[in-house]
Amino acid sequence: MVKRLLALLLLAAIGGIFTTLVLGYMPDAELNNTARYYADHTAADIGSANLVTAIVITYRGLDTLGEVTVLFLAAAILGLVLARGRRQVQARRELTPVGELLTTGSRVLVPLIMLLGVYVFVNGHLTPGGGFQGGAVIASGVLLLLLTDPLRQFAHTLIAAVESLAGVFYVAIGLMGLFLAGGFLDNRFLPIGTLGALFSAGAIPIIYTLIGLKVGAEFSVMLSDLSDTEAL
Amino acid sequence: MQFDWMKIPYSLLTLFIVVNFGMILTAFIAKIAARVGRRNGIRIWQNYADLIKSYGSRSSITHGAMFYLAPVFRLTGGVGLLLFVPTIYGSSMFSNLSFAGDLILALYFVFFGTLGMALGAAESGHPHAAIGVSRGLSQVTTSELPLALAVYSVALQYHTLSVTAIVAAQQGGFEHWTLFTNPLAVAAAMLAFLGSMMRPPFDVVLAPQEIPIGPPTEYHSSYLALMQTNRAIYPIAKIVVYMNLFFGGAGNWPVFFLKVFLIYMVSVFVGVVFPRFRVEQSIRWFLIWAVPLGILSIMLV
Amino acid sequence: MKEELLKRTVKGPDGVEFEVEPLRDYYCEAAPTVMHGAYIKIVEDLFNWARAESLWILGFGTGCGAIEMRPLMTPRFDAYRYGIQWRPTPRQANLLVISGYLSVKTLKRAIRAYEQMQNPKYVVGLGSCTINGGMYWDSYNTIKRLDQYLPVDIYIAGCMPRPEALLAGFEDLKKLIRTGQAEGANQYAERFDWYKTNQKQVIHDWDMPEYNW
Amino acid sequence: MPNALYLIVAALAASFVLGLLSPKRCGIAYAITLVTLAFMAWVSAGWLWAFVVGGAQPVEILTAGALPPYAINLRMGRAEAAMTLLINLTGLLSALYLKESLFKLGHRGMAVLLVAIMAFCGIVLTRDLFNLFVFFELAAISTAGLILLSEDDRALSAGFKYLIVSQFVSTFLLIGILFAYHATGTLNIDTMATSARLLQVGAQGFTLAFFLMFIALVTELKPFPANGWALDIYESAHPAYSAIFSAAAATASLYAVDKLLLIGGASWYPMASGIGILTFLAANLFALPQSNDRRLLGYSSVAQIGLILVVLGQRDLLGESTSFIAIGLLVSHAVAKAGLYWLSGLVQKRNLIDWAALRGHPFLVFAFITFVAMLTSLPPFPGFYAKWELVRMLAGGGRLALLALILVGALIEAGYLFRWFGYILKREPPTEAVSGEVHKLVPVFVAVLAGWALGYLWGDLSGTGRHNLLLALPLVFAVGFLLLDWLPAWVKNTLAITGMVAFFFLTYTEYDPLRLIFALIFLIGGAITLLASYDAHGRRIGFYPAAMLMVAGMVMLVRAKDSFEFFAAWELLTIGSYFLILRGKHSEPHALSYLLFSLGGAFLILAGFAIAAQGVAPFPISALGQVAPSLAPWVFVLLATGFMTKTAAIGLHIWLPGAHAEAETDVSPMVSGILLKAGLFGLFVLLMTMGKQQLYGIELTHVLLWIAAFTALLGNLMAVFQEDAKRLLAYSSIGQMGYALFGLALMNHLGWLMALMFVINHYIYKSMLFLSVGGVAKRTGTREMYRMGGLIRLMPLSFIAVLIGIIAVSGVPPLSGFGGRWIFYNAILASDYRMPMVIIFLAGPVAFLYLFRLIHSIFLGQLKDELRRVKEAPFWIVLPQMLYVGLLLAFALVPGLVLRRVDSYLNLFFPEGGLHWEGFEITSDYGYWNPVAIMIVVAVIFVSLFAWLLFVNRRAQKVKQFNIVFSAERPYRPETTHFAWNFFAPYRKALGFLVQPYATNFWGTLTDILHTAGDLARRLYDGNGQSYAFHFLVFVVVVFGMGL
Amino acid sequence: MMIHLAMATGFLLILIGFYGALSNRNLLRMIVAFTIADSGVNLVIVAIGYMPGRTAPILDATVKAGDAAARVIDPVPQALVLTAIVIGVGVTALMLAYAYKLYEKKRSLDIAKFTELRG
Repeated sequence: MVKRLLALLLLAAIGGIFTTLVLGYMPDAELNNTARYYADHTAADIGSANLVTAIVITYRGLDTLGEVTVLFLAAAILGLVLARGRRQVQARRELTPVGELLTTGSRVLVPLIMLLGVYVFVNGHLTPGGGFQGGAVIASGVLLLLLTDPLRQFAHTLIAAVESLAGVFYVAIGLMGLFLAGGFLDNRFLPIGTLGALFSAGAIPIIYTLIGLKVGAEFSVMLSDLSDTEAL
Repeated sequence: MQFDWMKIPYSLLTLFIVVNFGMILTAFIAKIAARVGRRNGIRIWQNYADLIKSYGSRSSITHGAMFYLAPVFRLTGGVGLLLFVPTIYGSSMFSNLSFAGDLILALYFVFFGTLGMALGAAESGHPHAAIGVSRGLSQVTTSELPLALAVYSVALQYHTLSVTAIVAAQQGGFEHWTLFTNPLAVAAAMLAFLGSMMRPPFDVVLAPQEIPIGPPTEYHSSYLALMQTNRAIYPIAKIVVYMNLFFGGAGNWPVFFLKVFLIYMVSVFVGVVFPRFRVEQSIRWFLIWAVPLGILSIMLV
Repeated sequence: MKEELLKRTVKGPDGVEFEVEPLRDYYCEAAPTVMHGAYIKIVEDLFNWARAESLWILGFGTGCGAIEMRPLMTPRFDAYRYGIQWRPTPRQANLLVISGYLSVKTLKRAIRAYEQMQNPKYVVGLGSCTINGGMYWDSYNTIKRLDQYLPVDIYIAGCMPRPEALLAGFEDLKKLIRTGQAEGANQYAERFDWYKTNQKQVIHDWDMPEYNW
Repeated sequence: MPNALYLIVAALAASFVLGLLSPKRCGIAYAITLVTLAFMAWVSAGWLWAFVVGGAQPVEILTAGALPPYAINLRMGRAEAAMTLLINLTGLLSALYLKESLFKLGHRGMAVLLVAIMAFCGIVLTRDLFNLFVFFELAAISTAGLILLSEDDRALSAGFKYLIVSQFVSTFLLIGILFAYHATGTLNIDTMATSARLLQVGAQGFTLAFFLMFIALVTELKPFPANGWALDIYESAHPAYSAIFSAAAATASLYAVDKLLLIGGASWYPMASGIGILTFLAANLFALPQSNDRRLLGYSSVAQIGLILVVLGQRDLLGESTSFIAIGLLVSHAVAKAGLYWLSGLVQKRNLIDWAALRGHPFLVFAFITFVAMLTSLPPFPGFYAKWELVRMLAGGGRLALLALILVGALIEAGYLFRWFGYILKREPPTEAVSGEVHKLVPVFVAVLAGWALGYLWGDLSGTGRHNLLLALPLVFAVGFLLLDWLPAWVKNTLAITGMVAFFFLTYTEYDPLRLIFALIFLIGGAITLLASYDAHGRRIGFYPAAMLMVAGMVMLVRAKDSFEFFAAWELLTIGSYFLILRGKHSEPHALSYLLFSLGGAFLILAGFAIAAQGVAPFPISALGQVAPSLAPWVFVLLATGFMTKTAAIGLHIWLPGAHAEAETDVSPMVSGILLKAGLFGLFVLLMTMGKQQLYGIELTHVLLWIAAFTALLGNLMAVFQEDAKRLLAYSSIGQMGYALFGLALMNHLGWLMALMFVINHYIYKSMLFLSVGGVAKRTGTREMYRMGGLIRLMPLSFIAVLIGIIAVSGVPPLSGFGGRWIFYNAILASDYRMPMVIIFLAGPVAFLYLFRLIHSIFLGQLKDELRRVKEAPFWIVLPQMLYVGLLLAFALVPGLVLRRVDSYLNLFFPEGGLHWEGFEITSDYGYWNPVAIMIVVAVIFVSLFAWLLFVNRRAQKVKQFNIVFSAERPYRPETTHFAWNFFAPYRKALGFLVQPYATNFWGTLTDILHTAGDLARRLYDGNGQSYAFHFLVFVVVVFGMGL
Repeated sequence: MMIHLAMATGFLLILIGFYGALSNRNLLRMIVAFTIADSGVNLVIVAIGYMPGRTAPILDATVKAGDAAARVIDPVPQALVLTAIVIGVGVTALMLAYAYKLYEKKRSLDIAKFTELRG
């Protein structure tokens, strides 16, 4: 009880800080310096219609690389931990069937979801969305499969290979930016093309594709690893 | 530096006079003490007989080198103390070997004999000797303190450490004696004097039956003879220092004899009146009664 | 033999073991020798005079006669005026007064005290008991004739002798000393074996070296 | 130069490639990991080389082909290069160390490790706030991952607690970053820093945003109290991971905070300093009662980082020097802590005491002490230069409270670290041996090398006003013995003696008479004492480096021109002597208290010099005389107290008896006869330059007089009641130092001369006495005097040495002690003060008591059964004693040989009241003294009387020990006949109340209080992850409240 | 006003999440609480970038490259929130892994049970 009271008290204080922040907040009327630069120069420099994508992949590409690495790490650690902890349960538990609806639905939906995922990351530089979103969509397909059969085994090696290769290529592309264009992760060693076209914005579509694959693979691995704990 | 070789016979003369004076004086004092007890006491020449007897002892034993040397140390201490201080003021004949050092030398040379004696006694392996030394050393730490303070006070008063210069400053009438110019220092010093004379109430060091006479319990024969000689010289030598510092020194031998006798009598008076102190009692006594006097004298000088 | 005088094996700090034999290691084994006086007679005469005039008695009361010794220090008798005084340690005393009967047990102590005194030294037997056992002539526990055990220079008869008698005895002893006849210490050394045999006949628990230096 | 981006790219690429590998290809994966880390280290090293040697300018690394405020950029500068090198090397070596563990984890584990190292590099390199956040998260996740993969099950809960806190942290960080972005319109750190300056003062939003960022990043530094999680990690993770967290992660986080402070500006410095100092103190306090090694190291890490945060917070004052100091402290911490964690992996059990297993491995012990010395900022390591600079500037800027707190914390830290070192050398080694795989030893070896190399580097970098200690010849000589330690002892001994004598003859023309005397004692005196060391057999590992370190320190002390040299020398001699003292069989607690008192004293000296210098560097020693009057008395108090800890003034003396008594036979004379003089030298220098000072109207030299008098009295009194011979001598040293101090404090010509006389005399006789007593103790196997007795016949030479020694100590003519007393009396007559003399007069005769006891109980009296076959002390121990006897007699006869020159030199300071030297006669204003005459007179009397006694007593019968009169009985056993135990019982009855162990109790209570406080307060960390979250929130709220 | 509301909601979510994390001893509940807080953070981030009356930062027929600066909202928070979300997912996954391991070892999900390291 004392603990909760103390928690409330502390959070009230923190809340005070937050309140000050909220009350002191005034939305900008004009884009600030950085944002204006992006608004003004993206189209010409990067060739990406989606400003956010330009920022994510190029201007702040290093962040994104880190982000991917975070997922990579999470997947790797999860894999390690759960693999190490996984029992070699031969005698599978019989689970209650998940039901007709889910099984059939997933058969229909999974290919569509996968396709949607691919669409999302391929068009990342044009429309809202991108590699992460696409990857997540793909992983949701995997999730659906897992829901249908929690004990389903995926081709771990394949997924891992996809994931790692995507990562290696990502880094390689970044380096190509360094060698062939203005700097690490500079997308312009490939032609920028015309704004709004599918094959435009230099290497951004490629990068987003790689990210999509990678994120999809990583999420899938994580989900499948976590689902293995079911055997516990 | 040119050494005056005549110093040697003159010093030996001083020594001779003092030894005999000491022999007779101690016997005389013993007689006085005996008279207090309504006895006749020893004969005035008794000390000579005792001394000759000790030298005439045919056999002796030794416990080792330090045991053997201790009486030598002891007597060297006494003779040295006597000779490092001018005996008769204004007499180059009896200024002895005082060119070697000043008052400080005399004060520290006191310990020469004490230390040697303590070592010899200890080598005898007799526990009583060690107990006696333990008591003696314990007592001397505080009994010497008032003297040190008094000497410091006197040296401050006369701005010198030279005994001759201190005596010189006291010439011209008894009112110039330190006794009157710095009575506190003298009082402190005389209390220390009581402590150093091995008489009651400060003679627990010797405690004749409890630890049969303490340190010299194993000494006999010619060792004892040397120590007896010292017993004649040493108190006189010590009194000479006191006399020079506090009582105007002595310009000639009769005055010397008189002053030494009188100073000696102080300890006798006290000794026959008071019973014995334990060691820790005497330590406290000196700290409580004698030391403050010394401190006062330093502050007031 | 007392346990502490038995041979024992001890281990040194370096771990080496060795034997300690107390009577050999802790006590001098030499026998007493006859000590001659000064070569020049006049010197020896002077010494004898001084010895006579400086009698230092070991303060050791062995029997009931000791009670007669005390008055000698008082103003009434005042032995000091004869050059007599008491010393607490045998090293410095030259006169051992056996004051009255001497039990066997005390004899051992008396022997030790006597032997620790330095040559020349004198023994005075005080009271009849030291001469023939006195009233204890048939006691199992006292010695009868002191001179069988220690070289006695002079006996003072009586049971007990009064202080005046003691003073007279000391005066006689002085005469002996002055004439050079009081050589008890040398006598003891000369007839050392005889004395020891006598002593050991009565002292059965002999637990000291032959001669106590 | 390779692009610094490769640091990130290589790691990422490698980790992705690792993902491709089949789990069975562990060998290849491991090779890739090592190569990648090596490559990264090479890149950083290359940059560092370019900056330091090539003088290159910092480089901006752009990404995405756009310019900084718009795209993320990285920067590689000198600091970045150094830090990434540190991180990468730690990573590389840890990876090497982790071989088995990584093989077990497989390729993915290695990838996690690579990413962690990469993230730390990224944190250092990036100049973009949000990118910083990303790298932080990467670091957090990989760290948590590594912990998760540790073998210790307890690590799991620790990792989870970490994640809980990092969730809170990242929330605050993100919100802070976003609001800061909103306020400034940029995410670039440098741009934000500029625009933050332009914001109006009342920009509440930005301040709050900054606060959130600040608190979040500071939490990464494990501030008190929001650091419970970190300690759990340190305790439970694999030591190699802990090494990474402690060295690499901390480095990165610190740099991040530094960057953040760039944005926040000076107004945030006090807060950083406050958090830092609180953490430093609290962590050190909590470390005190620890018994688990890794947790203790964890606390120590936290503390060190706190200290560096303080340094960052003092940037406004430190300015340019900030990086020199901060990086100096940082590399010391990182190298040492990594090294210690690696070492902890070699030790099988976790209690501090179990580290005694290291004892059989000299190199590991050396490594340990190297690391500890680095942590405690001892010379010649970088931390030392940094500490010096920090203190100098803090004092110069008047930030004294902070300075005091830092020093207190540092002292506590030294306390527990060196206590640990004592355990290693002195405790019973556990049965489990140290694991000795090469791949685990290599990192430790590299860390040691790096430590020393950094020491050299920092010395080199330290610029004007400071000096590279590793270039000082004496120190090089001492360190050289480390390399020669495989030689047999006698060869090293010869080398050492030759070196010392040679150095003296090479340099003796450079000293003024006063310094010459000290140099003589330190070098030639040391060489004579070292003769006794020929007695040692075997190789005596560790003895010579320590001894020579001490000698080097003392020599450098005498030769020091400015305060830096002086202080460095002071610390060197302190450490050297500490090692020497620690060698004694039972000296562990005493060596520790010695070190603590010495370091405490050293800190006072450091503070004193720093306050005196007021920022000026170099500060010549002689300039102490020109310190502003308002400061001078304080400087005086600090320095004097510092020096008095070395001379063991009363109250500060409790270390000395144990330290000197428990030391080895030939070490005691060195630390007593020689080392104590260093303190006196300091006092000489102090009084020579500063003279009399008044504080609140109190004459400080007068205070010194009182202290000195009581030291002399109580030192002597305590010596009286000792049963242990060496302790007795040790207490006697306290008393003697009291005398010397007294002479100095008299502030007149003769007083100083007397002090010098004591310096010389005390060196000679105390060395001699310690050697004799040591020799006796060696032969008899005990130091308890009452268990000895009657050894005069068996050890006559030792007896003679002691006899001469005690005559000299007691001041009885005709030996040299008397000269000291004579000058003393003349000096006090010339002094204005009178009261303290009373005490010192009392002290004089008390010396007789213990001296007599010493010689009686050992050599005289009754010989014991088991000692009947004892032999004279070994030749090499006796030889120096006999030399000392000769020296003592020579000095007694002709003191003028030495003193005359000093006497005239002292005229510079006190033109009045010198001595006059005519032939052999010495006169003062008050009295006169002729040593030769005294000697002749005494000798003639003595010899004549002796001849006479020989004549009359020629027939004396030699008797044995039981031939004593025993009231007509006989002694029973020698043990019951030897009167020695509690020898001065009546004296104890009378004055024993004066020597109740008040000081010991005081310091004991103080340490107890510290311990108890630490023990109670650390219960704060109750192990519950939620509590840690509470701590964090409380921390946030409190800091916020303070900030308001 | 809307922005403030959104932002306040975000902060409220954070506080709720925090409270949940502080008051629930079950690991899984704590993890859920943290995801709530994460959502709150993301909401706050997005709110910060919002500007009333503007459109999404995507160039198309309506928003020409030339007048984009006047028409679109700040794209930066949008980019950042993406990263934040992904990182949140990573951390959540890791925490789950921890929870799993802890449960495996201790057969308990009570945070108060894992206090063997302390002091």
